[in-house]
Amino acid sequence: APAAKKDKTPTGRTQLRFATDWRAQGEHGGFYQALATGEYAKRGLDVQIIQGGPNVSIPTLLSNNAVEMGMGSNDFVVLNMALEKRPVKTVAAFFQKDVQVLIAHPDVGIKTIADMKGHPMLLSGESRTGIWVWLKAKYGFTDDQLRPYNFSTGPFLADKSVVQQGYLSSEPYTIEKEAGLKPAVFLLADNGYPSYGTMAMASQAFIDKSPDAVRAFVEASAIGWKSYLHDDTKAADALIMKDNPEMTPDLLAHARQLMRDYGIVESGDAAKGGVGVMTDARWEAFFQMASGQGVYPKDLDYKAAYTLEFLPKAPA
Amino acid sequence: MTIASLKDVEVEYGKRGRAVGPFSLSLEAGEIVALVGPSGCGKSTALRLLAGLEGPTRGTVTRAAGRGETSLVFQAPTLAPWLSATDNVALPLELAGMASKEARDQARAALGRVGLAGAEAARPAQLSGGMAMRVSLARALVTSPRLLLLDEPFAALDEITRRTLADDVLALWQETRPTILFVTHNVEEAVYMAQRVVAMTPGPGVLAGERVVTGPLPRPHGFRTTEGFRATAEQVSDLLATGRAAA
Amino acid sequence: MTIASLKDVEVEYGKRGRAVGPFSLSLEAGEIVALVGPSGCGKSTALRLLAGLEGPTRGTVTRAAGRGETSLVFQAPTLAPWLSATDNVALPLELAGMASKEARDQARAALGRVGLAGAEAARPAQLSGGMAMRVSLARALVTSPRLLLLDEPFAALDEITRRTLADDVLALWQETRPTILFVTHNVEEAVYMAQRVVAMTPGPGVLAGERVVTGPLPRPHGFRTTEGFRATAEQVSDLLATGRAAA
Amino acid sequence: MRRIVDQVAPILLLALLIGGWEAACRLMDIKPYFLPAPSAIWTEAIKDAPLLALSAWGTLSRAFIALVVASLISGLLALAVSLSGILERAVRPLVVTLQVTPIIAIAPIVQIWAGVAHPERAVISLAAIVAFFPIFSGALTGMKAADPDLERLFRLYGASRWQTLTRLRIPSSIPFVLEGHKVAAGLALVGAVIAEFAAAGGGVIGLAWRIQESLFRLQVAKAFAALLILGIMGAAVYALLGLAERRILAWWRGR
Amino acid sequence: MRRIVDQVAPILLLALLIGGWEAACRLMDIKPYFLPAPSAIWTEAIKDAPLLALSAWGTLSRAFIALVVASLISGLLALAVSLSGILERAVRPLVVTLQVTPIIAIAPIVQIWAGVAHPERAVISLAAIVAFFPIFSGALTGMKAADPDLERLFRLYGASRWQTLTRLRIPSSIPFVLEGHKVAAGLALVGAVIAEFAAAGGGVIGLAWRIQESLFRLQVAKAFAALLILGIMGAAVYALLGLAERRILAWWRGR
Ligand SMILES: Nc1ncnc2c1ncn2[C@@H]1O[C@H](COP(=O)(O)OP(=O)(O)OP(=O)(O)O)[C@@H](O)[C@H]1O
Ligand SMILES: Nc1ncnc2c1ncn2[C@@H]1O[C@H](COP(=O)(O)OP(=O)(O)OP(=O)(O)O)[C@@H](O)[C@H]1O
Ligand SMILES: [Mg+2]
Ligand SMILES: [Mg+2]
Repeated sequence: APAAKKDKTPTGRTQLRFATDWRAQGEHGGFYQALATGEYAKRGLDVQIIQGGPNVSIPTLLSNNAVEMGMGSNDFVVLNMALEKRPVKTVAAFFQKDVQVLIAHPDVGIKTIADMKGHPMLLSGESRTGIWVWLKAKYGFTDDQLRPYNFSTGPFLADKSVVQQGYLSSEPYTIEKEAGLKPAVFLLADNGYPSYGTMAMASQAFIDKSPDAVRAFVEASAIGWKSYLHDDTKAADALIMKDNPEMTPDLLAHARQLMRDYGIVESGDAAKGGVGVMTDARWEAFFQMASGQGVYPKDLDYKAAYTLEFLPKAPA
Repeated sequence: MTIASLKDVEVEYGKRGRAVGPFSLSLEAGEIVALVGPSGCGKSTALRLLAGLEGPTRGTVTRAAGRGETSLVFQAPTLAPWLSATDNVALPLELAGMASKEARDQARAALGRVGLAGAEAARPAQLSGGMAMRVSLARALVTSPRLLLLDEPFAALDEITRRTLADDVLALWQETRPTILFVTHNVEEAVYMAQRVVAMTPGPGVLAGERVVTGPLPRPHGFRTTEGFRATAEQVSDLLATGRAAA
Repeated sequence: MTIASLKDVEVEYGKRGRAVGPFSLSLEAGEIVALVGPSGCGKSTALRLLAGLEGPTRGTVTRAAGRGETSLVFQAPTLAPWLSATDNVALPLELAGMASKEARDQARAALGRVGLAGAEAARPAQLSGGMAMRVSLARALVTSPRLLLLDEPFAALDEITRRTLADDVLALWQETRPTILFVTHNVEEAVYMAQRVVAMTPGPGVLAGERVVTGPLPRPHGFRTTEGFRATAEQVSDLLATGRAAA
Repeated sequence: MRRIVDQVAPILLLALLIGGWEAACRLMDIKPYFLPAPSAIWTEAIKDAPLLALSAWGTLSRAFIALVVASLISGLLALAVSLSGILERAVRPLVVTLQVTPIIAIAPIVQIWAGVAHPERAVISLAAIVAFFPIFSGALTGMKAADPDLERLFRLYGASRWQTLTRLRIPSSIPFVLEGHKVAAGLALVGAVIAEFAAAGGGVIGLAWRIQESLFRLQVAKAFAALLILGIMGAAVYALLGLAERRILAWWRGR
Repeated sequence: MRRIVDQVAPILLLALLIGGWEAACRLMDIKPYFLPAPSAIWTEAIKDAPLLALSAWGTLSRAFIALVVASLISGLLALAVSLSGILERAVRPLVVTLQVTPIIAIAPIVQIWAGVAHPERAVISLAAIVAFFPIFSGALTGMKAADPDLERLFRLYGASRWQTLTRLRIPSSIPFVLEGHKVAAGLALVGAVIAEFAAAGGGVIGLAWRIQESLFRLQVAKAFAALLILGIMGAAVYALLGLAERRILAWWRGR
């Protein structure tokens, strides 16, 4: 495996490849902001953001040392690695709320997630091993509702009874813009879904070799996130649009607005512990829910999946 | 009435230069003409031109026999490997719209006439060279064509089979009076079967000359030993020899 | 010394029953044998057995000529369509390890000998039937084989070319004394070229008889008109006729 | 004796290969998530056997239907097209376009057409699209590979277009059509799996879900076990088709 | 005159088809996100032309490299394999397994082997895997399609295995190998796109991204514009290969 053979780049900084879980978008804004404002460079890091996609497996990249750090989309991803004893640890959680939503047609009488029972539900493969577990546990949904989701909302629009998964800033916006339909949107996190979103994970090899770099990355990213939500984002947005030409300022502004409105980054423990914070209590809550559903054995050492040691000091 | 004719035709194949001609040949209704000439002079090409399978580079080709009225025996058997001997022979009949059962009956009869009773079910790959050629001949004869073009039909056959088939073709001619042009390397065969023997020169073949064969058709017993037969054969051989010498 | 022999061989092809035999034939070193018989009697099959291309259903085949010492002319030309005439003829030489340039020079010479100077660059598809057969013959002769098996090599050729090539083969024999077995339908050719003529019966062919041809080899001028020649040819024709009658 | 060697040797070779793989995994301490060892894959395959068998059967049966559909449609289209040069020139680019269309891209649309309630229909349609082209192209190439002299004979005998087609071109195309099917069978199988990835929800039981779920759960050996089953099915289908090809060609050549 | 009709008629037919599609979309008021009208697709294609051209070029060049790689490797493997019946029986099931392996499933692993910094390598490898099989199978079938009498002659002349291979089997296989390439070219193209879907993430500029991103944003017309480009490239490549095939076969047959 072509692991980082030379960990110093020509600039003398530590090379750090960070793999995201999707094409560059507003939800990656904090990292791009840190890059654009030089927060990483300032701390001796030469960060390269590698865009992901629907079939890019960050755990695989990380556990084979193909990248130093990567993004974890939700707690399932993290605990799956613990289950398989992958040498990877989660070091920070930048989204206190996962941005997964469920979307329904506005006029079919779905007022709460519970009303979706019996409706065909478009879920991606990954979600079927993720949020579906929680949905079944909490709402008693059944597998015969499952339909495949290919990241296209066409099938949803074709059939009014269908509900589907989505990403807070993406699908609802797309549906409204292209089909002129304002769908009913339900943020799972606001209905008790206990997972974090957009975490930073690091391979054990990298942690062992450059713990300071990990700490520096977490710190710089936290600053980047705060800044992306509140300061001027032109430079970061430019980087995003360079990486992903399909992105528009419009879309980015929309995502930023939503992240602020829903308190994705700064709500909950973050108010006290700062951006990026994780707590043992929150991890335990998620583990109890998932293992209660039989996804994980009760005796899984889930604490091996994360570490709190790189978290930034709580703001005074 | 002229059934088919070549007038000053020349054939060129790409950069290999002229292969045949200028050559003229006219076939009158109901006559039997033999075409002889050295290997590579253009006999097969002339046949293909008359059948309309190819066009000449220069010159004109006319043909009065319509589609489905011409039969051809290629120099190689050219059978469909996936069809039995019977089905190969029945093919032209079925193409002309005859019911399969009747066509196959007629095909079997035709195979019997060329001495292949017993090999009806065999595939081309299971036949000897001479047998395949006879299947090809049976296929050409079975449709009772108006114009019959035969390219060395008996070359792969032994003398006895050869003579039997020659008499067979003459008998068939007696019945339906088709126009027959056949290529042969056997001068005696040419003289025995044809009313007229046309000889070509080597190289890009042109007319070396022609001889009319006198005598009744079909040939009476012992025709091959008559003085006239010997003399004509001699003359044709001379035509070929002088044509070759001139080239 | 026996170069190759068939002893009581029989060949059966699947459910079509016995095709050949029981048949025996033995070729002594340096002799020229002609094989004649009606179409479909098994001449080509006998040749294939002797060449070791097929095995007999029953009986034994022996061969003293090793790999690369036997040459064969199939009844059909069997040329590689993607090679020019020269390359087709040079092929056995190159397979035996000769340098390409020399092989092609020899091939061109061999083509000249069979009257194909000028057609060296032509592909098989551009050759007439007789020309293709002559390329095949040149390919068989070019390696100076110990055992030469020829299946109707001259059938597609006109009389003059035929005689020239027959004399050519005899001249070659004079030089290197290969053992030659050739199939022909031309009784006079058989008697002219061979020291011994073997005749087969029709159907599943068995031996109809054989005749030794007396007289010097290569044949003196005018041999075809001698009394001995005529008599032997007559005898062979009779063998064929009685063989046929008996079947 | 010779025969036994011929039968055993390939198996030995395969065993050697697998042994080497296993040894490499153990000696070089290759992490199972980089490349799982054959023994680990085998263990998973045995453990999951009933479920894998069920999934494999689902995929195989859909692939089979897709192959039949592709074979029929491409055969008929090739026929229609070869009756008219104009039609051929119009249809060929469309068919190529279909071949180069990634089924992942059109899965959502096919899903809509097939109806969200019938994912297996969508899977079969998509797999048939993948398997379509080799048969079509083979049939077209084969129909043009007829002996030109036989073709001339047909013209001479006044055969109609239809007669030339059914009695000359179709029989002539058989070797190429068979080759097309050998390629298409594998494509139908892998197409069915990709289509399952793309268009089949939990409602359709197939290998794709086994693979995908294992990959999401980071159980690489389990995913490889499913791939192994897929490979075995593919090899078996190919071997069967190869056998059929030999038989049919022997009949076709008449020996 | 005849020629002009032959040239124009297919275009007319295509135009008719497209016209029908357009009419259907307008008259039946089909929503653009179910099936966009040709005019809408065209508009998008024009609007995005520079970006599309860039993406198309990326995909095409990778597909081309993949085809070349697949052609070389499958050719060499077919050669090696045809020298030994034992090797053939051992390798064939492996190759079929490779053919039926969905590249989506092995994309993560190939990605690591190729190195994340080189997504285009992963894409090319995966596309080559997809394009591999038809050429390999065609070469193998073709090498067995040699004239049996020529084969006997080679044996008679004492030709070695290697000589029989290079001077008889390879030339004999040409028609089948060409057919294999015609199928493989399309597969390389669609394989490149699927590989981009699967392995490229955002780092590689290609049509997959255009398609996926557009579908995700429900801009179906935009996605179809990309598919249109893909189809045009596929048809062009196929036409070119068809031309090459005719030329090469004419040379091969010697007329
Ligand atoms: N397709 C072709 N391309 C190039 N040259 C050709 C082609 N077909 C025939 N020729 C040439 O045309 C000439 C005449 O060929 P043709 O087959 O008519 O001879 P032929 O008189 O029938 O000879 P044979 O008695 O040997 O059959 C030959 O020199 C041959 O090389
Ligand atoms: N592959 C085969 N399958 C079945 N029968 C065959 C096969 N090959 C030859 N035969 C049969 O064997 C017999 C002898 O064939 P062979 O080719 O040896 O005849 P031949 O004497 O050379 O005839 P010709 O003079 O016509 O070439 C024929 O009856 C033929 O039908
Ligand atoms: Mg000829
Ligand atoms: Mg024979």
